[in-house]
Amino acid sequence: MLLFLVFAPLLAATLILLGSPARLTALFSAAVSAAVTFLALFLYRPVPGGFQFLSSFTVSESWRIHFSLGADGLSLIMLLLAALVLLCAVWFTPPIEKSERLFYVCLLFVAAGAIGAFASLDLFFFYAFHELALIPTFLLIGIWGSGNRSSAAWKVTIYLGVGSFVLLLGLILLYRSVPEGARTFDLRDLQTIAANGGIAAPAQNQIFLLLLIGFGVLVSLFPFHSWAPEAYASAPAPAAMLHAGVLKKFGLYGLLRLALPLLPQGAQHWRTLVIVLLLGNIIYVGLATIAQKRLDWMLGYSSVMHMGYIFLGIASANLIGLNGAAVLMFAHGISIALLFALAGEIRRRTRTLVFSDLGGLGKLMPFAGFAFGLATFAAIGLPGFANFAAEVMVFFGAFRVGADWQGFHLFQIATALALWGVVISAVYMLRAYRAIFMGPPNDSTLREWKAAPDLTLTLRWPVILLIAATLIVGFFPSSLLSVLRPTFPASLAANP
Amino acid sequence: MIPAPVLEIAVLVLGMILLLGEAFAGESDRRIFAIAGILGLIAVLVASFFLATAPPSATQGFWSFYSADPLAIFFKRFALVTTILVLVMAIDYAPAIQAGVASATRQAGLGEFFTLPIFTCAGLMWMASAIDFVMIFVSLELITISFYVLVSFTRRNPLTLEAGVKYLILSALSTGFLVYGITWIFGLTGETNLGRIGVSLTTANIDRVPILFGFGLVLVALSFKIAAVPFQIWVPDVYQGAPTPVTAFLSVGSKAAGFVVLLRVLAPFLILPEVGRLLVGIAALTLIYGNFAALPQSNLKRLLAYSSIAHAGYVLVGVAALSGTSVAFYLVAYLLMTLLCFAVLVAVGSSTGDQIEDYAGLAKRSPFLAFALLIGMIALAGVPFTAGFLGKFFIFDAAIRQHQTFLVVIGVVTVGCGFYYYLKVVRAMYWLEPTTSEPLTVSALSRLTMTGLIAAIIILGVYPQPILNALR
Amino acid sequence: MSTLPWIALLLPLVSVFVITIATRPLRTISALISVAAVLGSFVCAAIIFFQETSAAPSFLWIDLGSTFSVPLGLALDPLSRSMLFMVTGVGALIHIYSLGYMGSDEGKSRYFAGLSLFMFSMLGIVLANNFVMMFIFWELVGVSSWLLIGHWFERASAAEAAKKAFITNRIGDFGFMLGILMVWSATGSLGFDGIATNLNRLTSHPTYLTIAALCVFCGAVGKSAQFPLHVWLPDAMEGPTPVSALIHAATMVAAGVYMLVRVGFLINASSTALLVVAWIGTITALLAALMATQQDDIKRILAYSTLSQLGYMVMAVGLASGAAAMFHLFTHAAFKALLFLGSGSIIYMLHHEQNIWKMGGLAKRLPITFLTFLIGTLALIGFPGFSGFFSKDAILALAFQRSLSIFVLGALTALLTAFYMTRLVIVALFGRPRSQMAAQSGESPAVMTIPLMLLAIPAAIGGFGFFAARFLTLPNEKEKLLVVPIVAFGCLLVGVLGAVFLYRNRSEEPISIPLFSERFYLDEFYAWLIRWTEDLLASFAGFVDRWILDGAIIRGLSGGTWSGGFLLRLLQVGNLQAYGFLFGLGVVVLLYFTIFH
Amino acid sequence: MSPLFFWLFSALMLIFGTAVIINRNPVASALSLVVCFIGLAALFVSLDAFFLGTIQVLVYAGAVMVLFLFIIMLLDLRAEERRRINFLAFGGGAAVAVIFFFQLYAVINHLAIANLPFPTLPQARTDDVHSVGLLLFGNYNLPLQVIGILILVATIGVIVLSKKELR
Amino acid sequence: MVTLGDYLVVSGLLFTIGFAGVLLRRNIIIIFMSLELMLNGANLSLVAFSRFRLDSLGQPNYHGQVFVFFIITVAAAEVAVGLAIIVALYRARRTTHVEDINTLKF
Repeated sequence: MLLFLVFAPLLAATLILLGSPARLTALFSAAVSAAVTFLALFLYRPVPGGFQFLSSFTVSESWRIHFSLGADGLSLIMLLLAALVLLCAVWFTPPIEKSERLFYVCLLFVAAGAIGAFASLDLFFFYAFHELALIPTFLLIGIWGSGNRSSAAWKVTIYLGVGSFVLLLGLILLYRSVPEGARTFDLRDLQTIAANGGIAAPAQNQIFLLLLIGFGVLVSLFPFHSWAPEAYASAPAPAAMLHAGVLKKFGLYGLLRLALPLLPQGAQHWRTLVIVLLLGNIIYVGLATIAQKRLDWMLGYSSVMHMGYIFLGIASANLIGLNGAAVLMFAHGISIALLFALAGEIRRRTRTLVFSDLGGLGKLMPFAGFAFGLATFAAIGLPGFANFAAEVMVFFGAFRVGADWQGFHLFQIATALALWGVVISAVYMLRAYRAIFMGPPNDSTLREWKAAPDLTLTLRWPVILLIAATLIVGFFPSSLLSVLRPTFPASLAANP
Repeated sequence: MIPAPVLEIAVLVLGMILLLGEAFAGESDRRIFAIAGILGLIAVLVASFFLATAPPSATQGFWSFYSADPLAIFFKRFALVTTILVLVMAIDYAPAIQAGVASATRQAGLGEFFTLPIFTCAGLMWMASAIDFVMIFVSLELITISFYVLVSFTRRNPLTLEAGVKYLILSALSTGFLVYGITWIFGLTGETNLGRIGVSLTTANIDRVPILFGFGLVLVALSFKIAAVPFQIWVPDVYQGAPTPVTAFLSVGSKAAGFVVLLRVLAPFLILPEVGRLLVGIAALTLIYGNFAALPQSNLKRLLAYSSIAHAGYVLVGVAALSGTSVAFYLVAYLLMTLLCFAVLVAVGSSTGDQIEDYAGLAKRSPFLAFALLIGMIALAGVPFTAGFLGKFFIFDAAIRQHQTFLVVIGVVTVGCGFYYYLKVVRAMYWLEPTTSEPLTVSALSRLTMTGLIAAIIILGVYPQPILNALR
Repeated sequence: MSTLPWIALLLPLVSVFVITIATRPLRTISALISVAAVLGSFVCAAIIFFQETSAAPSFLWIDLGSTFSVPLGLALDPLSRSMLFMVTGVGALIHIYSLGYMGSDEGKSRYFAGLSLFMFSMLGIVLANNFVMMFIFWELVGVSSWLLIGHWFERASAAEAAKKAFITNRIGDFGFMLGILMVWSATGSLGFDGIATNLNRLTSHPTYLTIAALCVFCGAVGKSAQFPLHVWLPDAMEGPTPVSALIHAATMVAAGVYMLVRVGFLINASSTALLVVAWIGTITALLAALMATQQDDIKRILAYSTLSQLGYMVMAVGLASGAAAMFHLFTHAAFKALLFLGSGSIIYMLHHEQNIWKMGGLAKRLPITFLTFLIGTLALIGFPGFSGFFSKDAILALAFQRSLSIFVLGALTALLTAFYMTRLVIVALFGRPRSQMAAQSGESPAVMTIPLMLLAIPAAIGGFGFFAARFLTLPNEKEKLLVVPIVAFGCLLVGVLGAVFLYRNRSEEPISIPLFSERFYLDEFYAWLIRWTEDLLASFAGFVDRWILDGAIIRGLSGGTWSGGFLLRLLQVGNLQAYGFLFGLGVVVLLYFTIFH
Repeated sequence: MSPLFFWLFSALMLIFGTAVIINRNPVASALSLVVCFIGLAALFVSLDAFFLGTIQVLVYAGAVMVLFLFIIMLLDLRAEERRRINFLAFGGGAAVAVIFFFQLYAVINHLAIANLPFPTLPQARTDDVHSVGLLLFGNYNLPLQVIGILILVATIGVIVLSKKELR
Repeated sequence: MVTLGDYLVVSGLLFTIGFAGVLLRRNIIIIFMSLELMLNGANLSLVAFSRFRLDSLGQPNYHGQVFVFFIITVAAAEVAVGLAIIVALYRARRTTHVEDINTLKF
């Protein structure tokens, strides 16, 4: 089943290259993938005891690299996110003027990379699949991007390329840290080894730092974030949706999957650093977001900022925080994809995303305004949306770490500041909404936008799909939490 | 079961038959000789899988010069594959040869152009087996001299000649140092056989300084062959000026042979601590120079030259980390991806040019070629699911295992540079609009070859075990 | 166990979904659905209220086993039951009133969806039995208020006001959430009952307790528009008038007070917190009253009076009497809704004219509106016999017992209240019409006047014990102090007579106190503060990120690398002799490092 | 073995070697090279390497140098006209050469066996042509074959590179 | 008495002279001659080593001399090919001066 999921986009890409109708094929494969993901979710039994839907092929005996796929709750949720966003991204793709085939192929490759990474149980393929998306992203931004696409494409590619090599070093060190004979890239075996204390503490510190930097670059952890706003601002909407919504979660997924369970002491050791950096994301980047004067840049920055919350959940390393982080990954993926999709549609109609040039679009595009409003609410974490449930868990999880009567310690201060970040995000999101949809329309530009109709019915469906997803999770977070239950061991409950 | 030395003999016989045939062929299409050469080499390649086990190396006689250990066999096959692919390219390149060799008849020069690589191949194969400095010297010179000829082959083209002269002088200079270095090593140990040199280095109470002096000079010559800093200086000019298939041959065959010899020569000298340090330094400089200087390049062929220096740097990291497997795997990956790039270069360059801007919009003119070059470039850059990535993976692993933190850091930085300059080509092909819309045609053979190379790059990028097994 | 409370809660939500998904284009049907939903809720609330149902099933919203779980459960004590009844009742009336007031509005569906969403959220706050659930609805109330204030979003002022309201509330919520976290981490419980049980864990750490209580209070400061976060409420009058009536007068702003009463046990546990709360309430009451005296917009005057009355309620909470606060909350809900709807009726008939100086003589043209408005005014200024008198008296009596300074300020506020309300009535309703519209206006349609009349009843008699006690636990004053009502009545007389004296037959403002009319320049101060703190920091961060971190460091690194490459490339001069030299240099250096180093 | 013989021919060789690189006229350089090689051959003889001495004269001084002279004549190269000397390049090159020699000298100084006196050979010494020949065709058979191929390749190369152009 | 060191110094000088010629001269033919000087310097060292380091039987180490033979052969072949290239260069460019052949650079 996972094999199918991983290879469906690749197969579709190949078919498109061979000449089958691009959009149709892509849409069909995405829809089937989504259906299969739902099926997998349905078939998944949230019982303790590891991964399900296993399949494995040996690639290198001497290195013990296997192509093995498997999923537990966390991966299933990420797969669901990937499938949903892919479907919507493909659906949302406007008519492409140049090289339509290539566009869909790139899109499918990005998705395949994400899906593959989430479904892999072998660190080698876990890493490799993520990189599969690198070049398609480069092409997507470079060929079909807008604004300063050239600089954006270079920056994101080189930044992520270098970042992932740092990550690779971390993974190799991890591989090497295990005594000879037990060395493996298999996640499950490594977990067993780590559980038995097979990885020495100094090695853990080293590896965790490398993984943190490597994953951090991929997730745009402060101060390695400066690729993200520009890239997302320039990328075509479907690419931004997939990248910001799904692919970027890879780094966080990696931290949840690898760094914490395998290197608990390392995580403990670097805790303060992580907190400082994530506050950089929340406060510093949050403020920088306020200063943005264009929607695309603002969304790019906001997606960087929100990573801070997920990091906070991860850093808290207890059951509440981790569950929160996992749900927040899903929630943020959906909401940011929705925002980028709508921003892309607005750009297509108005040819600008500069706040001062926009205004009063709510009258012209009521549906877009409505949907954007919901996405805004989701992004700033209002109840009813998945983001809220997740953020609440993150805050509760983080606040509890090391709490005592003496006053506020590291995590309490961090939580308080992160809470302030919620205010910041309300400020910039509402300012943006106010500038774009509310207020009197700009007379001079209004005339040009007469030809700016609301979203067509076709385009409304993916929007509704995404909104429905975030609402359902927001109303019933248990739907995800029950799936997640076996992922985070109960032993974490004892964590401070 | 075939004894190993028969392989070289078969190659030589093939070369001579073709040479003779060429002399009597009159005005017929010379490309038939290339095809024949390719088929013959494929036969030898197949035969190389049915070798009899070689006797252990002797103290004197044939087996004191010639080794048929797995490393040797591996690089013999490597040489054969390289030559086959170069010949395929040469067929496509024939028009440029005809234009470059001014002569009485249309077909003149082609026959030699197709047969010389076969002799070079024999030299490469001998070199893979050479375990004695004398043998190393003669086979190295065989290769060098045939490259003198090949590099300057299209002598009507002044650039080619310029490249030929630069290669000639600098290569001869390096030969001088090689000889002098061997002299010193011989003088101190009284031996030219690497195994016995190793023995005398460990047992006898030997002056370290003169030995190191000799070794240093040998290293100069070998660095020259593998294009390691500071002896990389000839590479960009010669690569750019030489006929493209020759450049490909030079950058793969000659370099790989240099690495085999380096691995063999290093073995006895590694007990000297200075050697490891020296290698680390050279590797670091090579990485930095190759990758940094490639950044501003605008000529694709020259870019590949710098990239070839850069890759020599990665392989040297593997050498410095004493990991033969990773070196061999990297070289295989390097062979596949470099030859793929050169194959596209031959197909496009002959009609359009070598500047990167000439590749603008290649995706529109020929999606297949653009895709092939895309794969080549991302493989060179080290993107996963290509052999290039696994190569870097093994190299980095080896370096980490040996705690070569310094090299690893430089490696990561230079990988970033690599992304820039390789993707510059991708950018040209896919982003930019073509200057001409004239479609490009690719011959069926080239198309087949490129498809094969692409497949090999991807398959090895996922399933490296065949190569790893071959070196067991 | 009864599912009735759940039905009451969820009916408006259903209405929201139905309107959004299905009936958006059908405006009238949307409106009717919304009204039906709120009426349904009201019926349920009435049944619950009279049958005294006390339990409802609960669900786990977040379930992480024993570690952490957030239940969704309903608290059905007398407090919430009566609040439920009041909220649905007032809500229903205002829904009906809106049918008329918003009858021809383009965004009617959106409006009614917003109203329903508001009802849902408000009911949620009322019924919540734990902090997280309360916070959920707390936030939702903020959303619906944003929606409704910004209903006429093409108007820049409405858009700004909506944004301001939301963000100001968010600032309060920041404290609220922090308080919740602190309380939770101390008591390990989210439910109000659980916290009350484990309160002793908190009381042993007074500082922590005080901070936690004050953080929780922050939420109320935002929602109930207490000083210093009161600035959003007057601006919120940009919304349609029924909205002002419903949420910015009767219910939503009361949510803060309700919440404080709910967690009264927490605040009561810390005397410092109590003191702070009381003084914040007092300051708000006084400042708002002062500001109200100089406003010209009928709705703004009412808005400031709302602020002022909320100040009384908070003061009552700070004086440790939740009962008094609730009493005033109830009476205030009735008369303030009445006043707002009355003003809405005026505005509606004057084609959205809100300046009182452009009105005049309306008493004759809108008799029903006038009468009801008068009842509301009398209740508000605390005229003996009207509802406001009793509840305000209760609070003042408390203040008199506890703190004389608060009492004095409270009495002063009462005086001012009488003054500005009389001013409003005299200028707007009496005298001669001062504009065309005022002269030609007629009475509002029945759909609007009937709610007025219905609301007038509780506004008039709601304060009498026989009526109020049905709904509330009245504050039991130990000894009736005669001095308090006397002082209050004195203040009232001074205020009323002063206003009559000043404003009779005036056609323009006779006195001008810019400090009051410009609201103590607090908005300007906040704008200045924001510009010089947050905006400055933001621009700074934006600048650093764009030009230093990305521009200088990242681009500098890449540019430096590129230039390095460019320089290295220059070694390749093309001259064979130079190559020879470099080769030789290489040999020498290599030998140096091999042998001599 | 007389030291005089050694120093004489050493001086001859080095002086004419220097002349090779100093002479402005290529013909003069080539002729100096011939003399230099003859001096070298004499030094070979002084080391009892008669065979190599002979080869040196025959192959180098004979064949190779004739080839050089032939080409110089063919190309009609006269004495180089004076070009502006690039002092930087000159100084740099000279410095590198001098440094290299000092390094070499230091190594030789360091060499323990450098003071080895001239060993006398036993009376029953074999003829060096005999010994070298045996080794060459016996032990060194494989390299010899390779050299054969090398010469074949060189031959082909020279033909290819200098075939006359027809217009 | 002449020592091994003397021979080595002399041969080293010859090698260095050749090296200097390569570095300093700008006529390709003379550079090529200088390269021959270098090879011959190496040859002298080889022969000296082979003569001074007798083998166990007291014979000169003829292996060194065989190597010299190989070097001479290779050098001759190299000269032939090299001169052919130089001739071709001269035909194309009418120069044998290194400063005139610098089209390929950077």
